[in-house]
Amino acid sequence: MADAVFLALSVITIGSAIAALELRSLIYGSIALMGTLGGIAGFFLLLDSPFVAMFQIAVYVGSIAVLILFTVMLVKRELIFKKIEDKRRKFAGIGLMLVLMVGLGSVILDSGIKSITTDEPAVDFRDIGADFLTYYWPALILMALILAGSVTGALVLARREDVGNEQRAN
Amino acid sequence: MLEISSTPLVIIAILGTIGVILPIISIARKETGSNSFYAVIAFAALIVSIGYVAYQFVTEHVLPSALFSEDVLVDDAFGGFFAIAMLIVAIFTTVGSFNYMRKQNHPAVYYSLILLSTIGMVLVAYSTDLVMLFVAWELMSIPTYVLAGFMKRNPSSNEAALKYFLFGALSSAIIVYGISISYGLTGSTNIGEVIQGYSTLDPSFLPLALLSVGLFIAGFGFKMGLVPFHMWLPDTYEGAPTPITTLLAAGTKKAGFAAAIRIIILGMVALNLDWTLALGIIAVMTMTIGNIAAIMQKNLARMLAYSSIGHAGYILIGLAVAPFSSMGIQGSMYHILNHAVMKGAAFIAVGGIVTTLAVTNLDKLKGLGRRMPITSLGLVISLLALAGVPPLNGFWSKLMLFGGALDASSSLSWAPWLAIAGVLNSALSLAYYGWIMRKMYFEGETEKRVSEPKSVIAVMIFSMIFMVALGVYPDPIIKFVEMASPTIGLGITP
Amino acid sequence: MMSEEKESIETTEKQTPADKKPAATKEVDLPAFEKGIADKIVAKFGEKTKVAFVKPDRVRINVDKENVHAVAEFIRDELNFDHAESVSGVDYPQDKEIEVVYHLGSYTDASLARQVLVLATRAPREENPIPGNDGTKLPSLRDIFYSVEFFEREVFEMLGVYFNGHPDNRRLLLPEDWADLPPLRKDFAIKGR
Amino acid sequence: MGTATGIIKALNSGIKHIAIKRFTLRYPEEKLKFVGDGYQFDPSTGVGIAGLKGRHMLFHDHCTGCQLCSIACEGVAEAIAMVKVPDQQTQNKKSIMPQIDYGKCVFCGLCVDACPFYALYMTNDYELSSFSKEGLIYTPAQLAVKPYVTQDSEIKITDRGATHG
Amino acid sequence: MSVIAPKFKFSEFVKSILDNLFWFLLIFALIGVPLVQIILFYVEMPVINGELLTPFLALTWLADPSRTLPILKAFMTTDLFRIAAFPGFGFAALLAAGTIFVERKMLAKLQLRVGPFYCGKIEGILQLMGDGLKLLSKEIIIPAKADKPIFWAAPVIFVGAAAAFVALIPVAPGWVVADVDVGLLAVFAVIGFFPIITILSAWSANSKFPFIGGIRALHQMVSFEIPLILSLLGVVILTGTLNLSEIAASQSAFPWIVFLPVGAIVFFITILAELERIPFDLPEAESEIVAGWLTEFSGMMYGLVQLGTYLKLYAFAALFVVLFLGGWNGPMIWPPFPEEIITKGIEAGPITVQIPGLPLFSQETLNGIVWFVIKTVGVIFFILLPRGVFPRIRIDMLLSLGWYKLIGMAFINIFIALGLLYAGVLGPGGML
Amino acid sequence: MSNELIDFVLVSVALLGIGIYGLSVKRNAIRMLFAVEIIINAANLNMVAFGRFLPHSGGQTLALFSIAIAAAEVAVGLSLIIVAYRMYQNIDIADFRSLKG
Amino acid sequence: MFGFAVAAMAPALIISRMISPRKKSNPVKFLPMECGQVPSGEGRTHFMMQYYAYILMFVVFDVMAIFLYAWGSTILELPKSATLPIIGFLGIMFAAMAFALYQSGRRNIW
Amino acid sequence: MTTELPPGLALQKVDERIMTLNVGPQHPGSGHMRIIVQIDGDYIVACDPDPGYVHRGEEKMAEYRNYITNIPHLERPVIHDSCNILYPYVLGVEELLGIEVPERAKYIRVIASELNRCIYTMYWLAIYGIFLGHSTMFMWPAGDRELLIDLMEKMSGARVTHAHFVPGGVRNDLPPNFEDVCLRQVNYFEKRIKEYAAIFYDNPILIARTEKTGILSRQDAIRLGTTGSVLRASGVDYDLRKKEPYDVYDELDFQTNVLKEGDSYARSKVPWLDMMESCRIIRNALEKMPKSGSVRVKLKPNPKGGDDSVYKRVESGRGSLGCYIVSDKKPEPYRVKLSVGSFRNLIALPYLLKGEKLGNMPSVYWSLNYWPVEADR
Repeated sequence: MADAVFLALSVITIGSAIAALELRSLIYGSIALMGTLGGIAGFFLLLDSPFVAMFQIAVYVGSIAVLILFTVMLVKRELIFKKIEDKRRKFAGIGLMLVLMVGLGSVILDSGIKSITTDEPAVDFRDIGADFLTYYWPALILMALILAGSVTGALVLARREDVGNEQRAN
Repeated sequence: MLEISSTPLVIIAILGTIGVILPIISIARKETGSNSFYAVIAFAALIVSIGYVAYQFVTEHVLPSALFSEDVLVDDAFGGFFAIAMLIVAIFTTVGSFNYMRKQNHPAVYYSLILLSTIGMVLVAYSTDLVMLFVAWELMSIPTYVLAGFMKRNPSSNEAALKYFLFGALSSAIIVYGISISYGLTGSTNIGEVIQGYSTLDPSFLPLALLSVGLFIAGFGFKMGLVPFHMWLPDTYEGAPTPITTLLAAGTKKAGFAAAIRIIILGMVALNLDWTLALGIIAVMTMTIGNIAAIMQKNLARMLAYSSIGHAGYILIGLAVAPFSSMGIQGSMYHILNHAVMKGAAFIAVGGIVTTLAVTNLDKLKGLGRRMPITSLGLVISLLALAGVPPLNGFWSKLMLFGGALDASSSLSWAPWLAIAGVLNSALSLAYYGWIMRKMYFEGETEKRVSEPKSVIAVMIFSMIFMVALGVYPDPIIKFVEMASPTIGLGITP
Repeated sequence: MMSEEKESIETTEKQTPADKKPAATKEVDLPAFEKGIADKIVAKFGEKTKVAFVKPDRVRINVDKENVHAVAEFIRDELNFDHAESVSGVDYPQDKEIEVVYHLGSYTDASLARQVLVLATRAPREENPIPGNDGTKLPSLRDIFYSVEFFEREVFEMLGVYFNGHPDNRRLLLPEDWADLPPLRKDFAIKGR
Repeated sequence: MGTATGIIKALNSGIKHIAIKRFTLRYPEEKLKFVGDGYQFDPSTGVGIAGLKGRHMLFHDHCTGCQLCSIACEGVAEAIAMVKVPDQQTQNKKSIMPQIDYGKCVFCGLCVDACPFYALYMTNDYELSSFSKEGLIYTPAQLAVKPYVTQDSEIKITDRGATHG
Repeated sequence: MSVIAPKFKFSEFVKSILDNLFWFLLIFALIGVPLVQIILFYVEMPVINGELLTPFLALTWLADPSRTLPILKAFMTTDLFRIAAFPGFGFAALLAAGTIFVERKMLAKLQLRVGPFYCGKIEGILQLMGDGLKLLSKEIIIPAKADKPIFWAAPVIFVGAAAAFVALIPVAPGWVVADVDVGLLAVFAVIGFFPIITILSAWSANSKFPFIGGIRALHQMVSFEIPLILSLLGVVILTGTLNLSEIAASQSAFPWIVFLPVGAIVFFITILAELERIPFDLPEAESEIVAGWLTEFSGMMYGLVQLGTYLKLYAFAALFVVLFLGGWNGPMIWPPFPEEIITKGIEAGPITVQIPGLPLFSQETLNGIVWFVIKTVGVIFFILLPRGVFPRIRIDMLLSLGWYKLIGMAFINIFIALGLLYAGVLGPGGML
Repeated sequence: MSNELIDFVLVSVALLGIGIYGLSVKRNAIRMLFAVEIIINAANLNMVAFGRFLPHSGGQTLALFSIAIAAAEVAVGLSLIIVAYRMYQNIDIADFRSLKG
Repeated sequence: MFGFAVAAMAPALIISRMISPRKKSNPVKFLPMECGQVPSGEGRTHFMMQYYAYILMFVVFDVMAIFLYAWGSTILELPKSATLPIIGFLGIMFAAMAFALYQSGRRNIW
Repeated sequence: MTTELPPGLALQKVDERIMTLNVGPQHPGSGHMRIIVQIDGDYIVACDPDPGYVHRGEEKMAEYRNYITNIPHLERPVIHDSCNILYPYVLGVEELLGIEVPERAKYIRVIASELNRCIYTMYWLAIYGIFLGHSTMFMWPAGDRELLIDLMEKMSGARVTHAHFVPGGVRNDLPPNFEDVCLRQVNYFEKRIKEYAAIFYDNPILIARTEKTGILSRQDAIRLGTTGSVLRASGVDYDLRKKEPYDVYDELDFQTNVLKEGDSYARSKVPWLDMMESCRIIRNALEKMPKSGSVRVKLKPNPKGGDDSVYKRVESGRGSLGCYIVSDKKPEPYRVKLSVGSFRNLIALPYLLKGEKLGNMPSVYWSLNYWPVEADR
């Protein structure tokens, strides 16, 4: 059975995931998202993968969340608070979620992974580096291309072309 | 072990280098350079790449199809086939953009992103590892998010990009989830080992395996435009810049099929009973809804988008019957190639119309046949080909698809219905294609001819030759398809 | 110097049209260079200007408000005075006039480095001033001497002289909600004095 | 000059100054020495005598109650008021003498200049603060007291800087 | 009636002191003692002399002072001690407080001033305590429209994040709070939190100047994180580990600054920027934006932010020491002591003098700590020095510096390290 | 390992469900991005959990790739959102009406 | 450590709150700092610095930098040929960085 | 008042991106004034200086006091430079009353004026240092300034508001031994300010920060009527001590410092160079000064001016300082107008700040040698 740390982490993670979507203020939503990401990092630590956990915190919390937070702050204040949304749609969404969760959960609980544990030592993080550079090296190159493409594209998108004519009314 | 001269690596080298260097060149030219300069470079790079692929085919350096390797990439005929299709689409896009991007900012980045996306599309077809496939998939997707929103002044472009981005991100997230489950079940990300893993799967894990298949179908389905996952597609195709729509409709969509064939059809062939029916139902739904919705459209781009959804349905027929009929998957691949050319040509034609006349509404296309004769001719031929009118190439691929469906009827009792649905839908599609032709040629008063963009004309002529010639003499391409298509034996059952 | 000064005093109160021209009568004793400056203006504008005094390094010209713009333009273009050192307003309640004095200097012309040309003009004075909306108006010299901008704003708020053509006639020093008389008028009394 | 040398020069200058002598005056313990006893004025020559313009000192035996100091102060600070004093001097029949409000005084010394009888001087006492406004008003009797101020500190300039000592 | 404080009455003063004393005793008796018991109960006390140290035994030192030493020794091996006192919070806070004092005095010397002088009689040594008490007793003002939860939480979390950073620093062999296998990455992860806290607290104050300051802080920290990360890669390449203790231990022969001076310079500059110290204190540039993101903080909130800042300063300086200056490595300061001196102390006639610390730590550890502290203080001095020498630079200059020059230099450093490795100078089988 | 694989997978499934819910209900672009991030994280968690229990390094590798790709994706997506905000002064997808559908 | 610090420092705030004076008398005291003026406009506005590009770049290059650590920490155990992919990786990233720095260096477009 | 706003100065229409910042009056970087700054991100799009927070109506007050009692309050606007701000007034009154000043008094005035200029400039420099975030540059000038303040205290008896100049000379003669002390302290002072070079004026960070910011071209400097160090930093060689020498400046040996660049750095460097020149002037004046003699002409108790107006100007620490006195045969002046350098330089602020970065605001603002209290009067 799960231990206390695990339970606490899962409560934090799932709770803040719900909060990220449901809190009225987008800023608090972003903070809650950080909670989720941090919780996932905690799971990674539980799973003996500190490299991924630290990568998760450094990249996800340290940069992606910052970017999200900053972008949220760029948005006008009244828009940070969302409009009241369609009730029916919300219930439909909750229904979909429940169906999905229950369905998937039962599928998983039904399957053979129910009682898998392991006593083998965890993978050393150096193996990951070795993986990167030997087996996955084309993927690493592609990764660089992705990063290059995304930074190029994002900068070209986010810059202003013509300051005078930029604010275009709807 | 991957050789350094294997096709995917060479394509990465050529296109990647050019794609990365193009923005640098634009810095060196202080961003004042004209569009054509970068277009020519990109075009040359694409031609060189397609030449290299063809050279590899000719010199028979290519491995037989669907041979899985120990590496993340394999230089096989299946990948080569898709590489040729994707590169043709990319060439179409580049040439079509030549005119479209004339007045726009940042042409260098535009072409660079097209090249990067092309690498991604090609590599999706070549990859034999789930991680590699995922990375290539993202390399294909992320530049297209930017490209779809490249017209920053245009609200619809931005909206299209935003919707496309959100659903694209969702699709990739779902794919990662699927990959994670299949990785968990089989203990490896290499597709070859995944196949082995699945064939020796403990029955208690079967539900999870099905879950992963479902997630893969959903994830790829978002890109392919299958019906429950198609809601972003018309908006994006309408709003995005037309050359990019070409890339999306003819390129990334086909990459989705490539990935689906790699992973679902081949990788999870052991589970075929479970997904064939699902694919069949999705196929019928997709083609029906796509074609019916296409009839109701007033906008040419949007209509073609729905028609593209319909065609995804046709292609899916082949995938659905693939385990039971080798003709099915051949038909799919044949249709993929044909559809890439046909749809590419159609969208490039639309792009030409948009840039010269600034209309996309069907009602305003009256008399187009006299105003832009070559473009309209190309459009008409591609529409006819799309509808599957006999002397054109679309006919043969559809014939193969439906034939494959009938062929599989011995194993699958419901397979003939797929063929019937396909034929009915083709007839239905002929209706709205015909309506466009009527608008173009038989309505409206005579108007002066406007000068058509040369790049569009080039694409039109090439594609017309392609469609007509291969329609009249389809033998070589069928041989090529047969060589490239993976053989999945009828005998393989769980 | 002192005797000269006494005689050349031309108080502004006495300046009626019929008055004599003291600078002209004593021209023998006057410094020549400064006299030349005054003469140039008189030669150009004649009766429209009155040379109030000519002292070492200081020449004073009195102009009425219709001509001040033209005279100032002439001073800038022909006499090479390029900036205003100071603009001061002086209230003369008994004349029902407010005098605005421009002290003009030159940076560019080395021969004029010592000189200060005093250009004075007068605006009618209202008993109950509504700054900006009454008759106390003068043409602004901001388009000629850019440096008068803040000085004219100050004169406007301190004496209520509105400068036509000044682009920014706002308060400068006084608080935004100042509702009393312009404080440098003689009828604005300090409490207890 | 290159950037690096400039930075090194600046750092070097900073470190060097850690050891330099500082001339902070530790005020309540040390007080700066000033010239003379205070500012005085010699009406016969019309010239003052240099000195610190601190608190005033009133010589009762010189004061005639002429109010010139008060008049001089009128336009400046209005700190001087003429008050009745009990003891009558021969030359001061009205028995009025200046009383100075140091809450208002600006220490300009014009009152000293105005006094034609050597009655009002300024001293070098500048520590006048008080907890109440009333404590700042110095009556003639208080003004007559000569302050005792110890001021011994002077600026000394040596090779290693300037110090107070 | 006193002149200094006219309203002061001695009786009331005594009464208030007695009141406070009473309440303190009551609260301590009701809450404090059980709390101590609970803490002692949860802290896993090790076995001494064959018997398990129970909370009861732990409290016997109150009755028998001779038991103090073994209990202290036992307590020192617990996690709580590590976190709260020695390599952790207490040690760092002490050094941070010392840093504040040294900064004030040193800056005063540099600027030809005197600095803190009166408080504590000896050169104002108690000034810091006075300031702390002052901050503690000041009113906390929260702006009207502030986002209160974030605004309250930000200083505390700031200190917490700084403390988490401190936790990763190895002080002496084996003396580290959190010995993470990927310690360097953990450092980067912790550093990543500071911009978030900054921007959130700035945003929550609902005021313009903090907002601008927060955005500046965000840009600054974010821009200098990449050169920071890259400048340390050289060390990692040469040592092949991410564990800070191992990195420190690897420098027993020579510190890495000998081979990677470029990286050390880059890292030092990024330290200055991450700490928001002059010349990079743009987020608090008072002549432009009042006090930047600290504008609305008052009282103890400001005090906590200051504490966090100086904890961070200590942590960065210690990181520099660990990575480039050899950590605790250094020659023995004094010759090894005979065993009996360590255990029993020096017998000087009738009196036995215990050498403080010696019975608790081994001599190597003490030596390491001393070297570590000396090096850290040296680095702190060089971190403090620019404040007196340089003016503040501008945000665009700062960003250009970070993105153009420092990243370039960091890559040069990486290539130097690679060159050293592949040329066979360093690394396994290398010449050194 | 004191924890079982199933626990992690269940948490991951719960996060997947929350993400799907968020995507289907929310119409604010940034919130939809949150939902996508949550799904990606769920997948990563799955991946690392499977990788731990196999044990195999591929799971962690894929998680690293996926995090990195998410970073690239977010950069692009937020740029798009900023462009949209500049154009519409709004980030609510439901309010974007330039395309019918 | 984090938890301990929070637990140790939160009481400081609470004590401070307890012993410090609290007077609500003057509402001006609680206004945000606006240099003595009554605040005008919002404190949190749509405020975009010209340096937004750097944050975008950070998100991407941070990933790059930490990816390098996966290589750097294993370089001693890998053959020398394993450095080649990293050189390709770095080459591509340098090109991207050149473009990004050029774009972000042009302040007038942000 | 009026709604019509000027093209150059008007605050732009506030759109989404633009934030309005009140810099001042309670701001570490404003002095006693308010600068309304509109920023677009990091760039200033418009700036509106709003002085007047310390307006005391000195000119109005001067109309109610006689020529002598005007002295203590007219020096209040710039208490650090109180001799210089009294100088034109005293010169003007002397011309009105027709007084010839003794030679020794003229030298004492020049010495006091130069000492005051240095005191003011050191104070200005200290604040310039702290505006740039250079705290050492705040402390050093603030400390070294004490040397000169002590000298002024010895000379006049007060540390800042000396009230030392009166029509007809100075209040009192120099104290004994003043020359030696003055020479010694001025020499040390000069040595000290030369040490500022390493840490401040040659500091590469400072140069990078202030060079090429807020450039005021020569034409603009003339057109805007700037004065003093601002003018001289823009390449106009105009120093009233040379151009229109008053008292004994024409007998002294000194030069004016002119820099061509017109940026903040040049504007901050000119006063520093001027201080060295001041030291030279003081030494020179101490040499040439008559060793004894009268220092003050005895005046009638309540002198009345003629029916005249005079305009006198001197070079103060902030540039040309003009005093326009209208007299109408009464003991009180009819009108006193101070035309001060700060006020004249303020006009350049909106021009210099437009398009600058926010970080340059303090340096450009303070490099204008602007003293808010003087501008407000």
